[in-house]
Order: sequence, then C-alpha cells, then structure tokens
Amino acid sequence: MAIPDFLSPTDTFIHRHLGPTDADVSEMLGALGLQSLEALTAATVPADIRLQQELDLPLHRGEQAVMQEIRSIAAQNKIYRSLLGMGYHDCVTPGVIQRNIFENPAWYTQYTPYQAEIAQGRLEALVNFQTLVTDLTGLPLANASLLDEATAAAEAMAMCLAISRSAGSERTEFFVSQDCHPQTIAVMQTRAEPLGMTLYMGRTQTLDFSNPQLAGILLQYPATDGSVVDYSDLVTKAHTAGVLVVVATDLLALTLLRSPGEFGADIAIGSTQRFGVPLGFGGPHAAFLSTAESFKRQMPGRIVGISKDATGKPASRLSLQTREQHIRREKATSNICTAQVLLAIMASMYAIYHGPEGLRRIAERVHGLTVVLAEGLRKLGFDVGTEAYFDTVLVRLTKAQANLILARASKACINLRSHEDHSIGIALDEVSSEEEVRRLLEIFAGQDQLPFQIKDLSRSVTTGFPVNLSRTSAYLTHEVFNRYHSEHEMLRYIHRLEAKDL
Amino acid sequence: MAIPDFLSPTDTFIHRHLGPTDADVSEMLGALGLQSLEALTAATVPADIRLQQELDLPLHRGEQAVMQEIRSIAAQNKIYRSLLGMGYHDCVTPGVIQRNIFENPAWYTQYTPYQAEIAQGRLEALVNFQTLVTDLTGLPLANASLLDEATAAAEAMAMCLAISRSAGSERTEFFVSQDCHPQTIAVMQTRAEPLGMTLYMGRTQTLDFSNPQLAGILLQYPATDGSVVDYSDLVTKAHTAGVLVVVATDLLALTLLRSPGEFGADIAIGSTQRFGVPLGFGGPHAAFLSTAESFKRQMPGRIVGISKDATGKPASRLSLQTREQHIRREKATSNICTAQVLLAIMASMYAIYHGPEGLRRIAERVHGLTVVLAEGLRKLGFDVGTEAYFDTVLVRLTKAQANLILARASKACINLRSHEDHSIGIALDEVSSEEEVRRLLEIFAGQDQLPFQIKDLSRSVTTGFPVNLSRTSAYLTHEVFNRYHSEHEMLRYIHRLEAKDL
Amino acid sequence: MIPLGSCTMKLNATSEMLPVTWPEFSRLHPFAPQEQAKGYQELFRQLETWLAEITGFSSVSLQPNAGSQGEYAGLMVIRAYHRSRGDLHRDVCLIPVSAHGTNPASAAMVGMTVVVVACDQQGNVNLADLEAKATQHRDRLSALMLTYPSTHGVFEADVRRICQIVHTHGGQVYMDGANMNAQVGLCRPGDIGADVCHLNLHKTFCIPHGGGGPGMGPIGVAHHLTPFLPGHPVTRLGGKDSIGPVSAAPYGSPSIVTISWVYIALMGRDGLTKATQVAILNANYMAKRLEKYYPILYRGTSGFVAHEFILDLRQFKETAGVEAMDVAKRLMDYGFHAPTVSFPVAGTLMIEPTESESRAELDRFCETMILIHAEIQAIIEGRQPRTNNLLKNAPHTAQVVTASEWTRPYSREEAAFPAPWVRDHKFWPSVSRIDEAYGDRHLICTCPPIESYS
Amino acid sequence: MIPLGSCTMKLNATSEMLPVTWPEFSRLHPFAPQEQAKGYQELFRQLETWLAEITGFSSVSLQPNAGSQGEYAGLMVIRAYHRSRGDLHRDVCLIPVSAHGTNPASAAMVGMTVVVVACDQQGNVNLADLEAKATQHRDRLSALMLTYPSTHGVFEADVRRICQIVHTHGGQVYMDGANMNAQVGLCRPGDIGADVCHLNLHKTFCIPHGGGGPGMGPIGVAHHLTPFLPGHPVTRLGGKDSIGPVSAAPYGSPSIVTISWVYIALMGRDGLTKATQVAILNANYMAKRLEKYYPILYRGTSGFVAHEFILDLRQFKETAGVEAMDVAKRLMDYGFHAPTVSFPVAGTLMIEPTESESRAELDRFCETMILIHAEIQAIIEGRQPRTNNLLKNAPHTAQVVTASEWTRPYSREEAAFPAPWVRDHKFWPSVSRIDEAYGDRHLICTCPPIESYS
Ligand SMILES: Cc1ncc(COP(=O)(O)O)c(C=O)c1O
Ligand SMILES: Cc1ncc(COP(=O)(O)O)c(C=O)c1O
Repeated sequence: MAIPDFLSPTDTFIHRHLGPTDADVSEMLGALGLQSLEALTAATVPADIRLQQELDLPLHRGEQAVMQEIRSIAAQNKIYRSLLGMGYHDCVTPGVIQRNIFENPAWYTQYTPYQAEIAQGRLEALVNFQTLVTDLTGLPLANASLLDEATAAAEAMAMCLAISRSAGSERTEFFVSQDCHPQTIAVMQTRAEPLGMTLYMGRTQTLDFSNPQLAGILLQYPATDGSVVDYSDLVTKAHTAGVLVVVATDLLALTLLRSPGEFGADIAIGSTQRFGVPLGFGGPHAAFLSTAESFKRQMPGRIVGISKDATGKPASRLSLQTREQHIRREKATSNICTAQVLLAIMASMYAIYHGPEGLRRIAERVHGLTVVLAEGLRKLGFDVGTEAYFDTVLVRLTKAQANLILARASKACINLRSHEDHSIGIALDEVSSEEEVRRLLEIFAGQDQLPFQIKDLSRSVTTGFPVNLSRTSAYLTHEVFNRYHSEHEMLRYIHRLEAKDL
Repeated sequence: MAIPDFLSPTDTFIHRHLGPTDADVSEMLGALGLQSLEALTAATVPADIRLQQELDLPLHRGEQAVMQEIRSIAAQNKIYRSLLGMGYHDCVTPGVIQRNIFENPAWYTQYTPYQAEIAQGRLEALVNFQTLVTDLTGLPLANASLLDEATAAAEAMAMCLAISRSAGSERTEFFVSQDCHPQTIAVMQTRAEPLGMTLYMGRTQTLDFSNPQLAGILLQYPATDGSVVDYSDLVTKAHTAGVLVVVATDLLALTLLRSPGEFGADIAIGSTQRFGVPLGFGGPHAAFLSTAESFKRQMPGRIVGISKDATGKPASRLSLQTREQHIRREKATSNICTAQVLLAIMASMYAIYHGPEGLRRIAERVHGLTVVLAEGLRKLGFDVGTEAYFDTVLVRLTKAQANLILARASKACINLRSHEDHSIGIALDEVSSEEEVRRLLEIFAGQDQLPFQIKDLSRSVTTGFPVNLSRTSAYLTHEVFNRYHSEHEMLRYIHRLEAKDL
Repeated sequence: MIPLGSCTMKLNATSEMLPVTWPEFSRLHPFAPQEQAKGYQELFRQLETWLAEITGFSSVSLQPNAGSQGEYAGLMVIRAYHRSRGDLHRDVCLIPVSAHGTNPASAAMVGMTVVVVACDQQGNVNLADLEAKATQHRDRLSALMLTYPSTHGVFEADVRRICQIVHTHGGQVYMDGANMNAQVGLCRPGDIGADVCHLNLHKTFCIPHGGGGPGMGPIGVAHHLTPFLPGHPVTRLGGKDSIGPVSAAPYGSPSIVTISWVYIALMGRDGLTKATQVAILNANYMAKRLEKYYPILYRGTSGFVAHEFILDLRQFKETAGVEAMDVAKRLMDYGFHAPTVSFPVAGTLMIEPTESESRAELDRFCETMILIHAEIQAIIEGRQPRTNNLLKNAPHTAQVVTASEWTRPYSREEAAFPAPWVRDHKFWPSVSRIDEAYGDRHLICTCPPIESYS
Repeated sequence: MIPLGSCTMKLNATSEMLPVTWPEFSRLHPFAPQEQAKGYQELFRQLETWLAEITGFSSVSLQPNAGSQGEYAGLMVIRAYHRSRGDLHRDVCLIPVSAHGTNPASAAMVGMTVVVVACDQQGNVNLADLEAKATQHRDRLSALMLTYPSTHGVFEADVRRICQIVHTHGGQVYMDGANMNAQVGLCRPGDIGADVCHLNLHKTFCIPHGGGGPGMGPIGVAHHLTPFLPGHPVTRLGGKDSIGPVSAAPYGSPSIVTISWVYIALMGRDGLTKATQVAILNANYMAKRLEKYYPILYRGTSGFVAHEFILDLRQFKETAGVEAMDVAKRLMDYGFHAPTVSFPVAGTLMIEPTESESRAELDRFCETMILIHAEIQAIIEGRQPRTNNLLKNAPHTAQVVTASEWTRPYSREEAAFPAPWVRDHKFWPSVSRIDEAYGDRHLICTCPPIESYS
C-alpha cells in the first residue's frame, strides 16, 4: 500500500509560484497541439544540449520546513556590535520605512522605471535621493545610485579618464590616497589594470602634480582612519595641474563638514548605507556619485530628470539615456545597468523622515560621543592623536596592548578595527550611546571602575570643527525634507508616491 | 554646565506621534488667542478636576531603548508546542497574508466601514468571510465576526431567549452540554445570571425536553474532548419540543464533517482562529455566528449585505443597522460594536488562499495524523476509546501514568491537556507532522525506539467518518475561493481590494 | 488611507505594531502553563499599573475585548458589589440621553432598567433631572453611565457634582472611557468620582481599528470593586467574589496589548500629557476655523471644546435640502473619509482630529469643509438645484465623471477635482451612492454570482 | 502593481523575502570576523553548490552585484586565464549584434576590442560570419559573449557548434545568463560549452528588481577558470591568481542572497524544472494567441519560442503612424505595464511572461493586445486620424478624461475604460505622455520648487 497523502506537507510551494494550475497547463498545451510539458521541452530545447539527468538538488520542500531551516542557519550568525567603520555603520531603519518600503511589495517588486508615466512615485523618490546627494556633497549633478562605494570610486576614475580623453589629452594615471578604505583601493586596482591605467597609492603629501599623465586623484573625507583633513590647498594644486579631484565621502559627516563641492572637488562618491539601510553583511546599499553639470555626458548610471508631460505638467523620467550602454555600447564609459534603486529610495526617505535638523542632530550625537570617547581614552593615557575626527578615532598601541584590548572587546561582543600597525580604530554610529562609550572605555581601561564620569567628561569637551572644515552652507532646504517628520505624514507621503506607480 | 544635547537619544518618539510641530502649536494657539498649551488646558478642563501632579509613569524614552526592552520581555516567553486544543490551534499564517494584511497599515488602520462607498475592499472581504461561515456551517446567514467563541455562545444563548420572546413564549432556561469548552460554559454562566436565566450543564443523554422553560441547548461539535457525535436525533427531539439548538463548531473539521445546518442546528458559532490567525496567547481572533434567515433581526453584530449603488451596480454595506444598539439602545439584544474585522478578513483570505481543496487537504492531514497517533497509542497499550474524532484524542490514564507523561512532554517542550480525571487530551493541528506524531508516541512509550514504523501504521489505518457524520455537500464553490491560489494572484487580489478603500 | 479622525483614530506607529507578530508573543496558547508566559505576565503587570495610574484607579482587568464588553464587565462588577452588600434590588441605571448606544444595551444585558437623564441646552447633563431621577430611584439606583468629556465634546464643569449626586443616592458611577484621549495626564476618572471606567485601547492607546476590530476594553476600578473583577476558570484567575469570565481568554487579546505598552513606554508621562493637550488644541483650532461657516453645537464654559466637536448641519436640510450624509459623501470627492455622522446628534458631524493629525491636514480638511459650504450656499441661493447637485450626487466615481454623456448642472471638474490637492492625489470611490434601504429589503450577505458585477 | 513581465519579473514570494530583514542576516558588518558569520558561510556554500549544479560549472563567485558586474568579472577571469597561459595579446571579444548593451560595454571595460557578429534572418548567430571573424581574429580571440536562449527568445540549435568554433580558435565562451529562466533544469551553460556565465539572481532567482536594483550577478566558471575568481583584500578571499575584488564587499549583497536560497529550497529540482517548462509554455501560449494579430519575429526550428518572444510592430509605423512606444503607453490605459520596448529590436515589444503569471492574466494581456490591434486597424482604415488618436494620446490621465472640454475623435470611455476589467479596477497614470527630448535639453535632476507643480 502507498503511503497516504496525509503524511506529506500541505504547504508545498510549487503551485504557489506557478501561475497556471495543472488544469490550465493541460489546456494551454492543448492550444499548442501538445500532450505534455515534456513534449513542449523536446520541441523547444535542442536535443543535443538537453540535460539527460535530473539536477542534483534536493526535492521541493514545504514552506514551514524551509523556513525552519533558514531560521537555524540564521541562528548560526552572531550579532556583535561592529565598530569597524570602513564605510559600513550600523544605523536605525525607521519602522515606517522598513515596513512600508523595504518590506512592501508595492515598492520592492517593480522593474526599472522605463515607463515613466506609471512610475512617478519612485521617480520622485529618486529625485529626492539626487537632491540629498547634491545638497550634501555641494555638487550639482547626481545619479540615481551606483552599486557600492568602491565601484563608485572606480566609476569616478573611469570618468576622469573619459573627461581627459574628451578634452583631447588622454591621461592614464590615477592617484589614490592611502587614507582610502582598503576595499575601495583594491576594486580600483582591479578596474584600472585592464584599461592600461596606472594606479598609484600613497600619501597626499608626496603627490607629484607635475606628472602630465595624472588624470585624477581620490581622497577620502573623512579618511578611513577617521581623520578629517582640509584638502582645499591640495585641490587648488590639482586643478592648476589640470588634475581632477574625486572625494570619497560620508553624507552624515557632511551635515557638519564643509562639502567637497565647496572645497573644489570635481566628483564626490560614497555610500548612503548609514541612511537607514541595514548592514546586511555588506549589502545591498546604494552608492552615489555627484559632479559638475559639465561632466553630465560622462556620468555613469541612471539620472532621473524632470521634464514635462503633454499637458505641460512637470514629470520625472530617466534622462540622458543616450549615454548608456544600450545606445553607446562599447563606447559607453560604464556598463552599469541594474543599480540600487530600492536602497537609494530608503536612504532618501530616511533623510525626509529626519530632515536637515534631525540629520544634524544624529551627526552631532555620534560626533559628540566620539569626542567624549577620545577624551576618555586620553585621560586613560592612550594616544589618540590630534587630528580632527567625525565619528572614528584611532588609538595607537603596542602589539601587546592591542591584542589584550581586542580580546576584551571580543568578549564584550564588540568588533574593533585592528590596523596593521597595531593601532585600533573605533567607529561610532547612530546606534552608539553614552552606555557604549562607557563600555568601550572600560575595555580600554581594563576595569569596571572608570576614574571619571562620562557626564563630567561630556561637559568638558569641545565638539565641532575648525572654521575651515565646518559646514556653513544650508542643505535639504526643499520642502520635501521639511514636511513629513510626524510618522502619520511620512506614511501618507510614502503611500501617495506608491499609489502613482503600477 | 549642562549635559550636552548629544548624550540624549535622537530617536525620541513624541514628535513622530504628534501631527503639529512645536512651531505649529504656537501658531495654532495664537489663532485661539492663547499663550501656551497650559493656558488651553486651564481654559478647557474644569479646575476642580485638574490633576495636580504629573502622572507617576516613566518619562518618554527613545524608540531603540523601548524596542530593546520589549524584546527582552518577549524573550521571557517560552514557545512550547501547545497541543491543548480547547478551541485554540497553532496554524500557519501564509506569508502573503501576514505581510500584506496583518502588517499592512492600509488594512489595519481603518475605521469601521460606515462609509461604504470608500470601503468596498474590506466589505467584499467580509462578504467572503460570511460566505466561508455560511458554506461550512450550512446555515444561510452569518455576521461579520464576534469577539471570541465563548461570547459568541453567550450571544447565541441571548438570541434563543430573544427568539422565544418574540414568539411570545419567553423561555428562560438554557442547557449546555458538558462536552463544551470550559471557558465557553463559564462565560455563558456569567452572562446568564443577571438575565435571570438558568443555565444547566450536563450530559446530553440526560436532557429533559419536557421542560417548557427550555429555550435552547448548546452542543460542541467536535466536542472539547475530541469526540465527534451524531446529534441528529437530539436535534429532532429538541425541535419537536420547540427548543433551539446551538452548535459550537470548528470550520476546519466541517470540511470533512456533516454541517450543523444539515443536521438541523438553528445557530452555529465558533472561532476562525485556526484559519491562519496566530494564537496570540488568546487573541485577537474572529468568532462567527450563523443562523437561519428567519432569525436575522435577532442576529447580533454587524452583517455586511449587498445592495446597489445609484448606477445600479452591486455594492456592499453594513446591513440591518436598525438592529444595533445605536438605534435600539436598551432594547438591543446585544451590545456588540467593535468586533474582529481584521482577523475575520485574515481568516477569509486564508480560505481564499487554500480554496476548498486546500482546506480539505489540511483537514485530512491533521485528521490522518491523529488517527495514526491514536492507532500508535493503542498499539502501545493505551486506552483511546472508540469514538470518532477529528484532530483530538483522549487517552485514559491513571494519575501516576498521567504525571509521568506530562513531565516527559514538558521536557520535550510540548503542552498536553490534562483533564480532571487524569486522562490526557492531545489536539493536533496544521503545524503537526509525522515527526511530531513520532515524538508524541515516544513520550507515551517512554522510550526512543517505537515497536513499529509510523509509515507502516499510516498505511494500515482507516481515516474519515461514518456516513452519518461525513460531509457530502460542496462548499466554497464560489469563484473567489477558487481563483487566487498562486501567490501572485493572491497578492494582486489583496492589493485590488486594498485600492478600493480610503 | 488613514481617515481623518472620528472615534480617536490616531497614529498606529510601526514600532508599536512590530511586536504583535513576533513569535514570542504570537505563538503562545492561552492555557499554556504560567511559567511559559513570564514575559506576558510582566507586560500585563506593567500595563495594568500604568493604566491604573492614568485612570486614578486601584486595579485594572485586561480581559474585556472591546469597549462594549468593558461596559458589560464594569456594570457586572457594580452589580456584584451591590449584591455583596445585600443590595439585591439595585437595578436602575441612569444614562444621559446623549450616551452611546452600547451603554443602554450593556445595562440591559446585566438586567438593569435604563432610566434616561435629560441634557440641557448646552448639551450637559441636566443636573436637576439627574437629581430628580436619582432621588426617585434612590432605593433601586445601581449606576450612572457617564461619558467624559461628554459625547458632545465638552468637559462638563459639574462632573464632580454629578458623581456626588449618584453616590449620595447609593449608586456607583460608571465612566465610559471612549473619550479618554481628552483626559490622559490632565485629569483622571478615579479622581473625578468614577468607580469604574473602561478604556478603549483601540482608541486612546493606539491599537488600530482594523476596520472594526480588534479592540481591547480593559476596565479600571476603585479599590472597593477590585474583588469583583473578571476571573477565569481554566487559569484560576480571580477570587471567590469574581463575576466570572467575560471573555474566552483570561487576558482578552494579549498580542495586541503590546501595542499599547509600546505607545505608553515611548511617550512617557510627558509625551502622553502633551498628546492630550495637542488633541484638544487640534479640535479647538478646527472649531475656530470652521465656526464662521457652520455652528459648533456645544462648547465648554470658557468657549472651548474638548478633543472633539460637533458641526451642526441641520439648518441646511431646510435651506438647501442637504443632509449630513450628503456632506459625508461629498467629502469622498475631496479625498476625505467623513467624520462620525449623526452621532450623538442626528444631522451633525462629530469631528475628532486627534493629536496625530498635522496642521497641514487639519487645514486641508477645514478648507474642504469651507468649499463644501460654498457648494451648499450655491444651492441655497438657487444657483444649483436642490436635488441634482454636487452633494446629492456624491460621491462621483471615475466611471460617472468620464461618461460621454454629461447632463449635470455642474462641470466634471467640479465633481471630481474640486480642490487643488485632489489633482496631485485623487482617490476614486469605486461605487456611487449606495442605496441603503434596498439592501435592507433584499438581504444578501454571501458572495453573489460574478455575473452580477458586469 | 506587479507589471506583467519583461526581464524575468517573476513572483517574489513573501517567504523568500522574510529572512532579508531578520537581524541575524541584516545586522552583520561585512568585515566582522568569520566565526560570527557561520550562518552566512553555510548559506553561501549551499547556494554556490546549487548554482554550480544548475549551471553545470565547477565553482561560483557570489561577489558581483549585478549582471553587468558579472559580465565584467567574467571577462576579467577570461582575460586572467589567457594571461596566465602567456596569451597577453588575446583581446578581441566577439559579440552578436543582438546582444544587450552591457556586453560590449563590459568588454570595453576590460580593455577588449569588440567585434560584432552578424545574425541571420532567423535571428540566430550567423555561423559563417562567426567562423570568419573567429578565424580572422584567431590570434587575438579572447572571448565570445553569447546570450542563451538568445535575446531574440530562441534556443539556437547551433549553440554547441558556436561554442566549438570559439574554442577551436582559442577563445573562451562567456554566456550572459539573463535568460537562464529558460534553461534551469533543461540544459546547462557548462554542458553547452560555455566557460563562464553570470546569473541575474534578481531575474531567475526571485530577488525583486526594486525598481532598478538591488541585484546580484554571481558568476559560475569551469574548472580551469576557478583560480581567477574575484578575491577580497580585507577578508583574504581568493588565491594568488585572483583578479582581485570587483565589489566593495566579499560576497556582494549577502542579505538578499537569502531570497534565492529560499526559492531554490522551496522549489527543489522538480519545482525548478517545472517552472522553466511553464515559463516556456506561458510564452508559447501567448505567442499562439497573438500571432494572428502581430508577427512573432523569431522562432526556433520547430516553430516554438523559448521563454520570451518578440512582437513585431514595425509595420504599423507606415500603415498607421503607430510606434512601439505608442502601444506601450496605450497599455497603461488598460492597466498594464508595457513589456520591454525596442530591445533587442527597435520597433518591437519583447514579452517575457515568466511562469508566475496565471493563465487569466496572460489572457487578459492578450485580449488587451488584440483590442489595441483593433484600435490600430481603425487608424489604418482611416476611421481614426493618424495623429490625434487613442494610441498617440496615451496614456490618458483622469484629469484629461474628465476635462469639460473634449474634442477628441474618440469617446472618454474608449480612452479610459477600453476593457471590462478596467471598470472593476482602474489604474490612473498620474501624468500624460512625457516629453523625452525636452527633459534631455533641460536637465533638472533635483527637487524643483513646489510651485512648479501647481
Ligand atoms: C462613547 C462610546 N462608548 C462605547 C463605545 C463602544 O466601544 P467598542 O466599539 O470598543 O465596543 C464607543 C465606540 O465607538 C463609544 O464611542
Ligand atoms: C541580456 C542581458 N544581459 C545583461 C543584463 C544586465 O544585467 P544587470 O541589469 O543585472 O546589470 C541584462 C539586464 O537587463 C540583460 O537583459
């Protein structure tokens, strides 16, 4: 006797995934004059490539069983507090954004908005993203996201090459500051090599602008070790030498820091991950790239622009598609197609939710806590240098000290960044708190009793930046960033945009 | 010096909850000629009742901090497998329903659909719910949910009273079978007493229909101990005596069992919890009540009916509102106002997702596993009786045996129902599996090695019910229950309804 | 999507909603052993304490699943209290004429005789009538059911006196807490003189309405009533004096109680109080903007309303043939869900914006009402007919407005795009005005054949 | 909401989506120590094994974040392979004329010279031309980039031969896996003769498109190419021959990889294979229904298409002045998102229904296309003008259709409600046809002042 049906799970998925029912399939095959799916396959797939056996994969399983397995896989991951920085910072995804965008099929399923008339909602959200990027970087033209910060840097490098080429003087060398994130440098290296470009890495101080082959330079601001340096002189020198300046930067820091556009950068790139997008072990996150109007033809990726409709009403759409690979093919400067639209929208919504003041408050908090942490470390006798910093401090240590502290941190479920020279980097973020600063100081002190009070310390420190590094220009002044700060209004705004899209 | 701002959290919630900003508040107060909210309060709230001190509650906290605390509270709950039955059964909420209805503000925020023109989506969903209930119970008129099974039973009792009253012969006694869930009996008791009704509890066998005061009786089908009994003779006797019959029942069981309407019940009540609604430690869940057309004026709760609009198009609305307390006030037979609409919609969507065959498959599986469990128990030498059962078996034990088995079950994180007489009840559900049946048998056997194979056992058993108890009539034949079985179609259906509502 | 308030429709924030579907809250059986539900017990304990503090009571039962059930439970408690003192004959329940329909229905359910108390011209309880009825029924007086602020949206100045009169005559005061959103942090039922009060957690404490449920209607009671609170046979909740259970589960609907817990925890005493004040502000701001166009039916002694107010539309019945329902339907064309229609006074709109509505939204609603006023004025002045007009034909569906034939005395744009914001975001009703009477005469309450829709 | 496919827009089931936002997957830093990411490692290992089996390859890199990046990574791997054998001069990349634009762009990015291969009348790679070009560039031949089934929606019969020709001349075969949805379980790139292939997990393996991302473009490679797969400096991924990293993070976008894992786990080998067959069935069913109205541009040898097909609209340019874009816009009035317009052939629609579309939906789409065909016919027959017609004016917004003035040679209903189902559920575009050229001439890519919208 066969095993009765009732032993098998009732939550099998195949028929949930497939549109046509088995009855439909028979009828549809009938319409094609065929007997079976197998017959259709035989008629369609050339016999000489037809797979002769079944795939060596497990058979289908019920939804519950699969969910149980992935839960147990998930449970093998351990959630430590990662204060590693390097372009990845924990942050808080506002619930209203998580549930109504990230977890909402009406936002996540859609295709690229090639049919703009029925995608005005997400196109508006992308214009908001571009505005967020242009406002904070101080450069007037931004695209609607790139894949990650490192590839954005590589795209910027390719842009510099293309710009020099279009100016009739192909320059094939590029300099990258050693203060950039290591993965950024490595990705650029991969990209530079087949193009026949020479990529130099080094300290900006040793940079030789007399090199006529130098197309551009990449700086990180704030630097990977946390230091914030005034690059204006460097930029002037570069421009005098006809060299373009790319700045990898951090939008949150830019709420307090002078913008790259203001100190003369030609291109700014970076990640918007910390604008409410989960770490995700590396992605997905939206990177950005902004630049001057004049470089718009060299801009990689999609740009949403505002045109008008047949009745004269403003309407958004994908602009300048003639730049893209579909049209330019091997003459395109970039192959980017699928980007990070959903994540860019999340980041833009995060900016709308918090608004300019809210963002500044978050930045001031993480910066303030960092200053207190540094001051505490100094009081405990550690060398944290004298550079300006935003959210990341570098503690210079001996190897023995470093090992001890890393071990203690690990025990406290905290990841710190261990540099080659045994110094330790600590990057605070939106999730940090007074309590966390205390815990970190205890780890460094090696004891539970600190010889000072955090509150006292915080009263005594000076936060902020010297005039030459401080932001003075306004940002996110547009109404859209100043209107939806109650959750009710935010939800309605999200819903209103959603309703415009098919 | 004050503690700097940067120590305080940036995710405070008050301004997210409040619509007007502080600037708005000032301006609005200005429009009223007032200086402060305090002044407004003084002008509005009588001085002699004004609270003189602040509430003794914690101050506001940041969202992260609060979420962390509720997470730690949640962690104190332990999730055992509860095979306790008594009207509560674990089940699987299809993801598409959980995310797009239960977790979707467009479905959960709305007010009662008094403005029917802009609530056609949820009204259609409620008509589906009513259809689900009428089809499965075999009674033609259902309401759009009640608060829970026990209060539904009490409402049915009140209906019987009202019906007898409207027939000019007020009967004030009511019989409830001892096979009903204990909480149902207790809630009816609470309700009967102030109405001056006498509630008898007992075995149906001892029921005295010659009592002229008897308004109605309540039976549970399947009974609380799991047994499925043919009530048709009893119903005939009751009707002959002018006594109304209420049947508390289980919609999932009714996919296999003859419906109450078919064996003559006047009213059916029950819970739809197991139709995809989480247990929630007791609620919220939607209860139902269905009855004959002729009792529509005595029906408690809201009924959605189909009328037509000004252009002649069919349109749903809340019907017969003249029955409700708003109009009838102290003459209303029920005070029910807020009910369980969202949960009723979830249950209806669960039925749509699975369709009649899917539901029957789930029922057959849980029933089949139960039969195998019972057979296994018999083979292990336990007394499981000879009654028909759907998903619940009762094992007769000595006190010592019972204690041992309950202890073993608890160690395996399984809750079983312990009856007063030391018998143990086991109620299987949608989440049950062959594996679970094995674990249960091992617990009863007291060892890991069973003297038989579950698969063999399952081949040897006979499932299903005798003819007099078996369902033969069709159910859920309407297109809506037979069309949206792929997740894509289901999602679109949910979305289409959602888009009709403001 | 989220209708502009009526019945305390405030924000249901995502953070409040998240825990509901966590397995630790959603997968517990109500009769699972206590030691598996320590988290819930802690949650209940804290929430009961908070709600007791907010209402000024000694204890709270989380068992009732809706306001109506809270009323029933509360009256049962009062009844049990009287009986415990040998007052078996106390069965009269005084209820002001303005009360919500659930009040008399609940009183009837516990076997009480309802005696209606009149209201005065200002909409307040007529003290003389109350005194008279209380005296008249002195021996049988069981309770007064009072909504505060009143369903007329007014903080009655004499509320203490009202409670006193009832107490003097041996009665207990049941407060209907549906309007608690106007009290939190400013005053407390217990302090005012109430003995029992229910709270609609699905109103004041952010549980979403779900289109008509779920809900939670816990009751708070004064010390002397505590022994009578609902119990439960399965989990052995409650003592010997308990009225017994009023719900199937010992704690009603636990998973959604998490919503109210999160709300209170987030807002804190400062936030809750400010929320109440802003709710009152919003209502008064709207009343101020609208008073030039529509009479505000009742106000408090200093001319302010509480957290809600009544717009009187009754004059238009005669002058324009327009009824409150017509205005409600016309609001749909502007993209608004109507506030409560004809409760507590027929022919009026009851507006309760709550603290969660932004000023922009309040303004948009007020502007809509002003535009509708102009539409009514056009009828009054004979520029539009009394029957075939924008209000009587509302709501306007897309199909109606795009029909080739258009014979109405107003334009298609006036019908469908009467305000600038509708152009940016139009919500289209899917059906035209529904025939109510037809539906009651031809009751169909299951899915009709598909063909009927074509 | 979910547009009828183009670019493998299949169901993104909720179960697949749930794990993405679980903290255990979403809160890990990419450079957290390995021992904290054991779950991810297990997930990657399983998924890599599954994808290798599905593609018939020896190993898989999950690093590339999109199809384009997979192409770039794959070509880099091929380049590194040639170099490792001393073939420094192999820099010619053959690309059929029908290829997606990312192919030549990627080739350019790795410094290759693109040589275009012609297609024959049936849309297949012109074998003679391929042979000629391969021979001509024999010494410099690096790779052929081939999409299979072709972007024309056909399982080219000669695919083995194509691969052979390339191999014979020292080249490697790069397969663009964008059309993998037609292969899973039926045939495998590795078996066919490809050396590398990328997979768009955001197409074939259910990661939602997100309106243009996120995506994942892992590559599978044959054994001899394994040493060259992308590495990562921070986590020390990859050996000495690795091409280096192509993404910032070692595993691209890990949290969304869970989606594809769940999909494959749920479907199993049986489900995946059936899905492919049904995808092919759906396409052929539609082609059959539509062939009487529109030419199907290309078919395989037995007259069947693969999982997608091209509807040729070019004839209507002359006969009716109607272009593919007009049909795309008119589809909006029927509530459909247009399939891919003018790729790979200008003036056509490329339709890929996927297996997740129900028969009812396919029928509804086909009926729409048939109705549009009738609308075009009316123009051809002179019953409607060539410019001011339903297609040229599409899409029709509510504001346009409800305007008082209506001077068009068709009715409002024909504009907005051209089919019965639109009456039940109408989606209204929020703007009329957008002026593309104007936007490019006046580039504004940040928020314009609000006034501009009034
Ligand atoms: C004043 C008043 N009392 C009682 C109720 C009944 O509450 P529930 O609907 O929760 O049963 C309501 C609900 O609208 C109300 O407004
Ligand atoms: C045939 C083909 N190749 C490559 C790509 C590029 O993939 P992605 O958008 O993921 O970069 C696409 C995407 O549309 C495609 O259709």
